[in-house]
Amino acid sequence: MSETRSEDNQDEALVGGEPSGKGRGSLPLDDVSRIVDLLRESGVGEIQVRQGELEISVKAKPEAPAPQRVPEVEASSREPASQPEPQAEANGLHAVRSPLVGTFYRAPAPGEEPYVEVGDTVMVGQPICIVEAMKLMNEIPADVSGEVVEILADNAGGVEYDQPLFRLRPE
Amino acid sequence: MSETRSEDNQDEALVGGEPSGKGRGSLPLDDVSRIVDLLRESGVGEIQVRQGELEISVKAKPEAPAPQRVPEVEASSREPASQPEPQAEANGLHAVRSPLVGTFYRAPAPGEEPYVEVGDTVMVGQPICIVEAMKLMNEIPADVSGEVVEILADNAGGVEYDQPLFRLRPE
Amino acid sequence: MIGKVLVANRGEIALRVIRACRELGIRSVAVYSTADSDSLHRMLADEAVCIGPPPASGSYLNIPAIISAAELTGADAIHPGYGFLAENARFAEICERVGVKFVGPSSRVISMMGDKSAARRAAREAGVPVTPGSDGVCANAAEAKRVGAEVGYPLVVKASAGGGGKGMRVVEAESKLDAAFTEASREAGAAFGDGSVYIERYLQDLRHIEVQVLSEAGGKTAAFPERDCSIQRRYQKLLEESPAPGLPDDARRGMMDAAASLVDALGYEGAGTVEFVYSGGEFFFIEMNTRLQVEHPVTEMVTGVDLVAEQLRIASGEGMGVPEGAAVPDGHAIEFRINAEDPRRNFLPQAGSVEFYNPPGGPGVRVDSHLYAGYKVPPHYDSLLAKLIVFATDRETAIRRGLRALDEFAIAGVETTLPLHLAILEDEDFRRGGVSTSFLSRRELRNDEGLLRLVSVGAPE
Amino acid sequence: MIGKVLVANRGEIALRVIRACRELGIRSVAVYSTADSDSLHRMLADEAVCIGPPPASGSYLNIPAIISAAELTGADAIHPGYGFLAENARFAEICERVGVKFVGPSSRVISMMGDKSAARRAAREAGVPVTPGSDGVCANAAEAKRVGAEVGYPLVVKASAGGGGKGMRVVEAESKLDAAFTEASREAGAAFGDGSVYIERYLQDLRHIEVQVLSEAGGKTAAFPERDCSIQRRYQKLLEESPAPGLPDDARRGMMDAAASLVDALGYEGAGTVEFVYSGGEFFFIEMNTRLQVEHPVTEMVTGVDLVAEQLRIASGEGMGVPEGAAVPDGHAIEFRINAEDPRRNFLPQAGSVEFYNPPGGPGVRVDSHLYAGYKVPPHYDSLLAKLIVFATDRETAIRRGLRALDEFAIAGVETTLPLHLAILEDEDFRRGGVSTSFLSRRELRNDEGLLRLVSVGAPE
Repeated sequence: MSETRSEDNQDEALVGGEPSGKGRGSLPLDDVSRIVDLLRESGVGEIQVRQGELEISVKAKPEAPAPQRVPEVEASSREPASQPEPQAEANGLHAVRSPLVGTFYRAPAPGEEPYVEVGDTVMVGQPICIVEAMKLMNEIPADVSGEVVEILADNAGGVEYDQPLFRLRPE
Repeated sequence: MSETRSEDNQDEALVGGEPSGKGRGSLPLDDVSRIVDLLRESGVGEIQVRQGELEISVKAKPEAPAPQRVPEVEASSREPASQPEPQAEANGLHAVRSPLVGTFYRAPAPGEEPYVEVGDTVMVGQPICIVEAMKLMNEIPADVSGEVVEILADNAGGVEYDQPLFRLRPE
Repeated sequence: MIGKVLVANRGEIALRVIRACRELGIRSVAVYSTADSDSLHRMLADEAVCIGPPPASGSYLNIPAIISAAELTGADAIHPGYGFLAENARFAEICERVGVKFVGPSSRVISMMGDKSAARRAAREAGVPVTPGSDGVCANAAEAKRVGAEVGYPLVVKASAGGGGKGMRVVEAESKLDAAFTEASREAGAAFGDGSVYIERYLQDLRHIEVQVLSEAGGKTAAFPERDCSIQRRYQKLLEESPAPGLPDDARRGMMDAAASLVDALGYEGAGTVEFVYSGGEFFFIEMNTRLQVEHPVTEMVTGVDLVAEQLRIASGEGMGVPEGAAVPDGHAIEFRINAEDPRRNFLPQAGSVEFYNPPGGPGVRVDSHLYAGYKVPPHYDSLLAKLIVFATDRETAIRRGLRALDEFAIAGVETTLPLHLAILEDEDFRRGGVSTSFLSRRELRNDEGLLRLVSVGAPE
Repeated sequence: MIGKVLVANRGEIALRVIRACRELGIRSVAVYSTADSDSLHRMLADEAVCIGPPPASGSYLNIPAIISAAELTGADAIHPGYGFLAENARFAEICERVGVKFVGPSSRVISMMGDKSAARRAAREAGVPVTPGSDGVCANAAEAKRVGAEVGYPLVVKASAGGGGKGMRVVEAESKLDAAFTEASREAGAAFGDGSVYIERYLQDLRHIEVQVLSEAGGKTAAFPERDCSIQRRYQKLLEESPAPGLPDDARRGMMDAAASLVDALGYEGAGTVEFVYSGGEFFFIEMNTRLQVEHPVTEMVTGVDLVAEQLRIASGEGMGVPEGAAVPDGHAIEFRINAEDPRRNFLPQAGSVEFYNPPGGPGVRVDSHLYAGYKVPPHYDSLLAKLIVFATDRETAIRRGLRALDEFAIAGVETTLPLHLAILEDEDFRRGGVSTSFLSRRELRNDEGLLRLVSVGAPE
């Protein structure tokens, strides 16, 4: 991410209660843009320019150091249920996660209708499933309002803490 | 570090109620571009220039993360004699290295004059010292012609394979 | 044999149990908090279930989550390791109720031994010597004074539900008993929710010596050669060894027999440790830990017994397989606890990334650790990173092996107690052997050209 | 005691010797080539000297450089490890001449045992059974035929200076002897600069069993329980264990006594190994290795003896310290050689960077290795990366421990023989025990969903 310092300054100026346009003019976005291009083309790590009141600082993204990992072949564990699912969430979807370990039920009782189906719209606080643990039926409410896009857990199957249960498209 | 400092300055200017646009003009992008080129060609890590109101700072991208090393504190070994000495060689000097393990002598025999002194000029192939191993006296020739700038090993001291013995300024 | 064991723990002890399961052909289930999703115990178990958020209260102490994980994975048994729920009688009781085998003694025994005055009473009834003191809880300061007149001063007021030095006061003279009694009781109430205290003779220059036991609950019982755990800092053990240096054979036999009597009297099942203080040739019962201990490997090294495998065999209802010779120590073992604490900065706990990790190898070296290069030490749990255990034919060789292995042990990124252990091994009194529990408190750590050194302060021992 | 030892080797065995030195209070000097400047042996020794360029001929085989390094550092003794100069009689002789103690037997004994026909003669004279065959070198095909008529067919023609299968021919019938004799002699001449060959009865379904000895040269001699090294690939040992599965006690005693007799007859000094073939209840001398062996740790695990420490004690002129019980194996040990070879690609040697390294830990696990995360395996030397040794009370437990530890062993960046060892431990015949040296050649490696599996091919054993 090419962070620009002048952006931060803008915020501070606004917070400072001096939203006056006096002397500030518009941001020199063309200059910023050209410095960003220069950084990318040159392959250098950082460029800072300051002239009088103006200061522009552009930094390259740090190289992602390859994280040390235990090689896959050595690990016998299952896929992490608790890993974030950036794909879904980047798409603007929201995952409702299990707040406890237990058995997932879509309906309040055997033979009854499921709380929700794909396509339903739910409100914050509306129960959308049950996770049973230690013989206790825990109703799990939606934590955002929106449309049910996907049901991720199997009825009567086990779920881990933090495992995504539903994907909602928030209103 | 200049980052935070200039930010503070900016803030102070705003707080000080002097948000004058004076001296903004356009940024000297040609200068920036030339400094970027200079950085890349020179291989240095960072260039900062400041003149009056103008300040330019360019940094190289950080090197790929340093390889995992056994931390120094765990290792009891001496400094590597065989490490390259980039400093010296970057200065255009040449290191004559020991081709074998043994005892370093500056003169052909006890009581005789040393083969060379600092300031002497030597020719390729000219003997410049002896390394004794297994009672054999091995005359070590200069492998470039040039001026003797420094004598790196102690007379009658031990030298390792590949250890720098002399620094020469090649002709 | 049990078919599947849920390991209700993390770190090195979770690995220890998972390893034993694998060697016995038992499937293992790891449970982990979201802070431990990159942990080795999760990766090496056959199955793994995320049970809660980083704070232990929501995960490793979360009984419903753990029981649910056991039910979901179909585990027949739960091994609690040490710490967390290992001595939680309610947890053991819930396991009993839901029909999952708790690897350890019954909830009744855990509960009794968790109450220090009840434990003292049980020990006395089993003929085990206990420190002279009150017969159970002292109701008030007046009763404390009567007891004090019998056992003499100095004496110590201790929390019945206590541990770790909390709710404890040493009293030099009767005039100070009232105040000490009130303070100890208040502190105990705050720390353990139970203000009951009891009174014991205060023993000086004592050594902490403990006896590992295994018992089949009404069947065979085995007591093993002792561990000396006198090297402590603020009641935390740092270094343990077996056998105890210079301990006379009759004292060893005495403690082993006493431990076995207590265990038999309790109808104890599984592994446990009977702790004694040893002072001036006498030994007295302190408490019993109804679980596996951190320092169990030193016993394994000198006896050749795999204590965790035996726990699992006993829990399976199979007979334990302890060879005859295991009652006599063969060789000498020392364990070093490598904690993420900076000995140069008053043992400040460390968290962060382990940038480099290379454990020592070669003969007579065992390492139990969950570390790997790149592992992040989370700030939520205890500071134990690794246990280094060295073994040799005799104590002197074991110490030299320890120096060698500690010196080789490479951990970068977090400060550890490695340099403290090197300093302990260089200490003359330690090398002579048989130091008391005040060993570390009577010494200061000095920085000697980058190396740590222990320097005696105050009165000699 | 010797004050300073130069370790004329690299890799895990250099570390092994440096560790023993440190534990004995002896200073150590590492020598290293420029390819090994980041090696652990260099970092862990007290001193280190760079002795030459990457090719072994210029460094680890460079006698003047090594002797000079010993002189420069004031080393009293040189430990040659195994390989490189360990069985080079000239090197031992030069050490003797310049007054540096060579840790091993005299150059005379090395020289004699290095000549296979001389070694056979020495064994026969010491009353050690040798495979029926020629009395030393066979001068020509005609003499070979006379010997063949006595020992019978099939027989084997072997290079006197040989090893590793070079200059060796199995002869099924007399009609094929002429050609085989000529070929073997030519091949031996090309490979070893010495075309002399000898003849032995060809034994089938044989096991490679060897006896470790220690001797004070005219003083005490100790022979230890045997190692079974029958798991080989192209005459390279891959897995060794002690004791040999199913070996009758009288065969064990017979081999140990034979080895001790030979060593006493030779006036042998230090550690050595007498190798036998064992077939149908009989054993015959093959050769003697006058040095420490790669697989020495399995003997250390079942006897409790530190063989390298004993080598150094003997070289120092101190008595060796071998306990009585060491003549009887206590428990069972297996060593796995983890080589940088790709078993999925015909054991192609691997070089490159070790990106991740995490050796297994826990009870009964020993790792001897020079690896660390970030280490670069140089292409110049042999492929041994690590030795994993597991120890348990019995063979079945040791095998299960081996499976557990191999599975935990994490090496990324280079392919290794780890999956091959897992396949061997899963093999039914191996688990039954007592397989012959043709075990691996009669099996193929199959890829079974990513895991390797051994599948029998050809005739059953």
